[in-house]
Amino acid sequence: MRKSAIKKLMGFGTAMMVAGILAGCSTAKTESKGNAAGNTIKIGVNMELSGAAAGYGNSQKQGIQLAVKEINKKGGINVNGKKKKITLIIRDNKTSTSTSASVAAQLVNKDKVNAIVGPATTNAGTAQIPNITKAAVPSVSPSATDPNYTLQKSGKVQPYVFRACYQNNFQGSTAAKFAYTNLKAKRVAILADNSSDYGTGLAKAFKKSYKGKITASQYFQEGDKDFNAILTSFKNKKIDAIYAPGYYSEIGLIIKQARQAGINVPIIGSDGMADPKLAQIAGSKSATNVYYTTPFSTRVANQNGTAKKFMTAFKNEYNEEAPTFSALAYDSVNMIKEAIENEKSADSVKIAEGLAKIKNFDGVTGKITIDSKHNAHKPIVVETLTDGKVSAATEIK
Amino acid sequence: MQIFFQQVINGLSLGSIYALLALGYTMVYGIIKLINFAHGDIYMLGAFWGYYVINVWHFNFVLALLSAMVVCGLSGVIIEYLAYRPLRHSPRITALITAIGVSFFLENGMSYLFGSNARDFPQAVKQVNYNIGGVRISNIQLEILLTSCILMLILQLIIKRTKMGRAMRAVSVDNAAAELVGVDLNRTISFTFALGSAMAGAAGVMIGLYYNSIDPLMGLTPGIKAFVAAVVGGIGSVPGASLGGFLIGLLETLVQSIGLSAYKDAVVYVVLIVILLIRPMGIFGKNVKEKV
Amino acid sequence: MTTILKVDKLVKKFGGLTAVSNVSMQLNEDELVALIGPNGAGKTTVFNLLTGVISQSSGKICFREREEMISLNNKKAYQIANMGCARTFQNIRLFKNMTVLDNVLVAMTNQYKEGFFKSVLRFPSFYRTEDEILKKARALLAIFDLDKDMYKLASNLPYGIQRRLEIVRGLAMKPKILFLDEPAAGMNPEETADLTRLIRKIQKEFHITVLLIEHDMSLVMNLAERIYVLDQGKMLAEGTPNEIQQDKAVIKAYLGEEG
Amino acid sequence: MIGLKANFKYNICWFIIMITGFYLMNTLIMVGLVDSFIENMFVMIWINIILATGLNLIIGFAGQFSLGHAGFMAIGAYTTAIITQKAVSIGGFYVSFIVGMIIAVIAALLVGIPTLRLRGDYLAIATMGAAEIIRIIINNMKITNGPAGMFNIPQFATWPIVYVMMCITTIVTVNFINSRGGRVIKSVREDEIAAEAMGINTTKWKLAAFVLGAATAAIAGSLHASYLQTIAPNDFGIMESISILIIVVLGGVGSVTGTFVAAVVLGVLDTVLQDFGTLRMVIYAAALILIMVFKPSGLLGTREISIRRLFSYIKRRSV
Repeated sequence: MRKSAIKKLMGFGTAMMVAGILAGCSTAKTESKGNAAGNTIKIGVNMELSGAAAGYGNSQKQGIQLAVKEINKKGGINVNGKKKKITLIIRDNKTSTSTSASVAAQLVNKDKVNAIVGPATTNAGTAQIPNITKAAVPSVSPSATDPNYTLQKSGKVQPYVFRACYQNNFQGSTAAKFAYTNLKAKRVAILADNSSDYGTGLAKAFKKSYKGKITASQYFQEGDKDFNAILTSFKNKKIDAIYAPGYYSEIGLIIKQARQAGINVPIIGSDGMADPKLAQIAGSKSATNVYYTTPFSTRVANQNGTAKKFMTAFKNEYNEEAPTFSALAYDSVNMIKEAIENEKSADSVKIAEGLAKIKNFDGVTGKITIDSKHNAHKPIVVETLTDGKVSAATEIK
Repeated sequence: MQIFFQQVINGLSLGSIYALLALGYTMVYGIIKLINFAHGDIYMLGAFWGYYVINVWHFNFVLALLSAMVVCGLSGVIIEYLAYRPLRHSPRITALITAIGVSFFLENGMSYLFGSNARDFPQAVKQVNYNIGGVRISNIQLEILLTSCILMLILQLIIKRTKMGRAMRAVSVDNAAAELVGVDLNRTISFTFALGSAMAGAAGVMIGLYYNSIDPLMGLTPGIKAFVAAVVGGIGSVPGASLGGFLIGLLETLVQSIGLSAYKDAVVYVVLIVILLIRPMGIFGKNVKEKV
Repeated sequence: MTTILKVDKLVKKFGGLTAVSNVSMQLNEDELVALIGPNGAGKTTVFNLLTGVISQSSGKICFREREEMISLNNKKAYQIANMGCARTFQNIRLFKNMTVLDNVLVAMTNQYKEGFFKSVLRFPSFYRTEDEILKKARALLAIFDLDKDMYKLASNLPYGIQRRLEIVRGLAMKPKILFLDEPAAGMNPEETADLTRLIRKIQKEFHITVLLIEHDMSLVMNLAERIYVLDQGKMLAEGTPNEIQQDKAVIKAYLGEEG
Repeated sequence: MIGLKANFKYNICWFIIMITGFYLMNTLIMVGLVDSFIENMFVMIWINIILATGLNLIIGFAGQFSLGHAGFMAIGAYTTAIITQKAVSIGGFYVSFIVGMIIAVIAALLVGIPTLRLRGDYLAIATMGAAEIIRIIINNMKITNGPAGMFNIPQFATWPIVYVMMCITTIVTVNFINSRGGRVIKSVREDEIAAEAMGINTTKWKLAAFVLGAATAAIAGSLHASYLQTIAPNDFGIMESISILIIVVLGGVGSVTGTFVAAVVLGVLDTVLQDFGTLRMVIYAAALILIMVFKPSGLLGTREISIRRLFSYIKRRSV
């Protein structure tokens, strides 16, 4: 009796394995592809509303909500002659990959959304890809910047993954060009955010295409507040400029502490800095001789009708200047709208097709064209800060 | 050489902040053997209080500092009363989880109420830089260094010279025996929390002023660092916490200045482990052998 | 009579304090020896030195193993235990949240082997070893009338039984020497009488050497074949119970200078 | 009658429960009651169970307070990600499993040999530091793709594989606890000095528990990477170690079934709270505090849900 029980025990594992294989065969789904649209168009938001990236996620949420409010005010999106309103379903992914995958699964399966906006970070973004691809629901990330984000392992494009922002290589090399040509900086020190792909990716791209000498590359972590040690170590390196890719909360402090330490060389950054809070944190006096690459310029905005309207609407709604993250998120929603109107259908598969075909779309962040790799192409400008205010915007070709 | 002294100044001013936070950890741990995970978040509360009163009620710096200490002290007492006191006789790991819960609650509650964006702290004191032989030091750095030293001194005096301090020391050695000889356990523990949290509140306002940026998650990283500092110094020991704080501050500065900033935290943890291996109870910790 | 444990000029200093100075002892096979002395004389320190819980400042401890005297200097507590030294503790150190049976099985750990994969995958031989060792443990418990409480948690036993279990746990190690640290502490006269019978039984049936620290003089005088007297870390006297009872130095140490 | 033979009846009951669970899940998926969202929730719960059971072995049974579980999980996850991207096959996946475990065991030995001498909170902080060191190294390596993490990892860990692995690791852990080794590590937890006096090399046994826990964490990491197809260094920070610790303590330190209950409760709670937007973490934190204040020794304490007790309960009721 005992032996047989043991045999059962030993055989248990194999039995389970066999069962697993059987299950794999029998669970094939026979659903039709994608989520068809109902009376309203459902847009899901998979966003970093808590956790490390919550600050950026919440800015994006504001942009999304503003866009949807405006669209619904006008009666909704015109789907083949019929106006349909947007229902927004906002879910928090805690800045965590596993939660992002779960949120995406809920959005596409339970909420049956037609398209997703988000997430803000590359990590959370890649985590949702398997689930949305299975369900054939497209997503537009306002700010996932890793060059490979939209690509499969084979290098083919992910059919349902789009972004509204630049990828790192483009922005990094533009900054390198600007530093070398426009600022005539021959020696540059790099100080990059090491806690996400954003800072390191940009630093890598910058290093690759910069023609001058890189005298030092140092890293900081998200949430760091003291950069005096690194900046002091830059002091005797005879640098002409500092390239500091990262987000405004840390770069603001870097600018402030650099100026206090008597480092007055140009500081060049990326669109994560393009936020009015940068100058507030750095102090307007320190925020001089500061440059950053950005698609969205508050200065250029005055000439661009779409951007100007957005700026005013945002200020009316939230009582503050619009940050770049909100603008990108606002554009993401409108890109989905454009895709629906062009395809005359709000079915998720059709939206994906429409998104891939977007050309010269007039967004807040410039004229957007989606290329074959689902990257957003749009003009890039370098904004100059003087005394905390944008004093010039140079377009880089 | 100038650079070297500059880095020492940088390290000391960073270290004084860790030291100030580590004091709170060490006091609470000394008395009820609880790693008060929410300590870093009380520091965040202090910073937000300072932000509020300076912006809205136009308090000056000293008043903001003192009021933040009072408010944080009070919140420390309330947290202890609600979340830790019911668990005083439970396994210590339970109280640790509650402390983590309190930390989550404060972080996310503040994010919910005030948004999770970083915001600039009002400059209640104008920054002036002094240049001494090529080494730059600002009045705010001096102020932080001075204030932390004064607070540490006061703390040491309270613990060594007052009746309440004696009660605290008694409780930390043996709370049952202390109660037998007439020490009011609840009052002593509340007082310890008030004192430790007040330190954190002071640190919050000073850091807000120094770095000019506060956000609901600002307590997380320095909280863990300060805890490491307290352990390095010998958790439970006040001079140990101060020493540990300065040590970690100087160490981080050293690592960054030689270009290893990507491994800054890793080096701190390596040093932590090495120190613990040499002195398992930290630098100033008493090695209490179990009696057989 | 063969010597099984030999202690030579043992010294232990804690900082500036000399807790044990120049203590020499000798234990023979199958002997029941007591170590007595006033409070703070350093008895438990001697025990801790002998069992390797702490290490000596100087001096030598030798233990007889396979007809050879082996030095215990620099040996860890568990190694000394494995050579055949079992002990109990003054303030009972049972594995409180484990059953009586498990307490004994832990002591028998080195008497059987279960490979990791054998136990994790429950090979048939696992059950054979488990059955065997369980049988042994039960038999031992039965001798001391503990088998009925086998599945109780140790912490749920009455005080006297806990003392008994701690002794049985020591015996389960199949030791050559059993060190008993104040086994009668906290017991009433009746329990002490039980204990006296128990210790005698152990020594008779298991053929082991017993070294015993005790304050209860009636127990010591009843049981011990030989007595060592320790005072202020020094060996004061050695002899049979009769000799000790009449030793002037001992009486002085116990009753104070005026006595 | 010695207890072991009687245990067979109950063991077989547990197996039946496991197999029933499997077929229940399978059926629910086939009839469409469990979609990929619910499936995702279950799989994450199962992975958490593997992690928490391993940690419970270290904390609850060996009594060593480790806060570095996420570090070993990271090792498993990255090994699987790197190997399966090079060798895209189920074989490669299983190889990566073994390799991950071996690396995690080596890392656990390197961490454990020096630090397991420390006690209590000092050990916790040292292991936390060690896990952070592992994470920072991964964050700065080329092969791990730095902070961007790795994505497009081929999915081999489907739900049946995760389920089976959860069952296997649980069986292994429980069998270990109920054998010579388990008794020894429990004695070390109860009283280290007494255990030494019983001839037990406590350092060795503490290390054994630590290494076994680390190996299961590596398995969970492999499954995590392969199921989610995305990993980043930030997934394996201090907060991850803490969330595993929360499961262990909430379920009851030293109770394997408690770990199961807590993992399910927290997993479901976390998923339900997705509907609460920004408030989710506030509610989660409040729930955590309340549960701990009202159930200080965890949901089950050190007790286990036991079929034996259930049987005797039914017997008593029917008599």
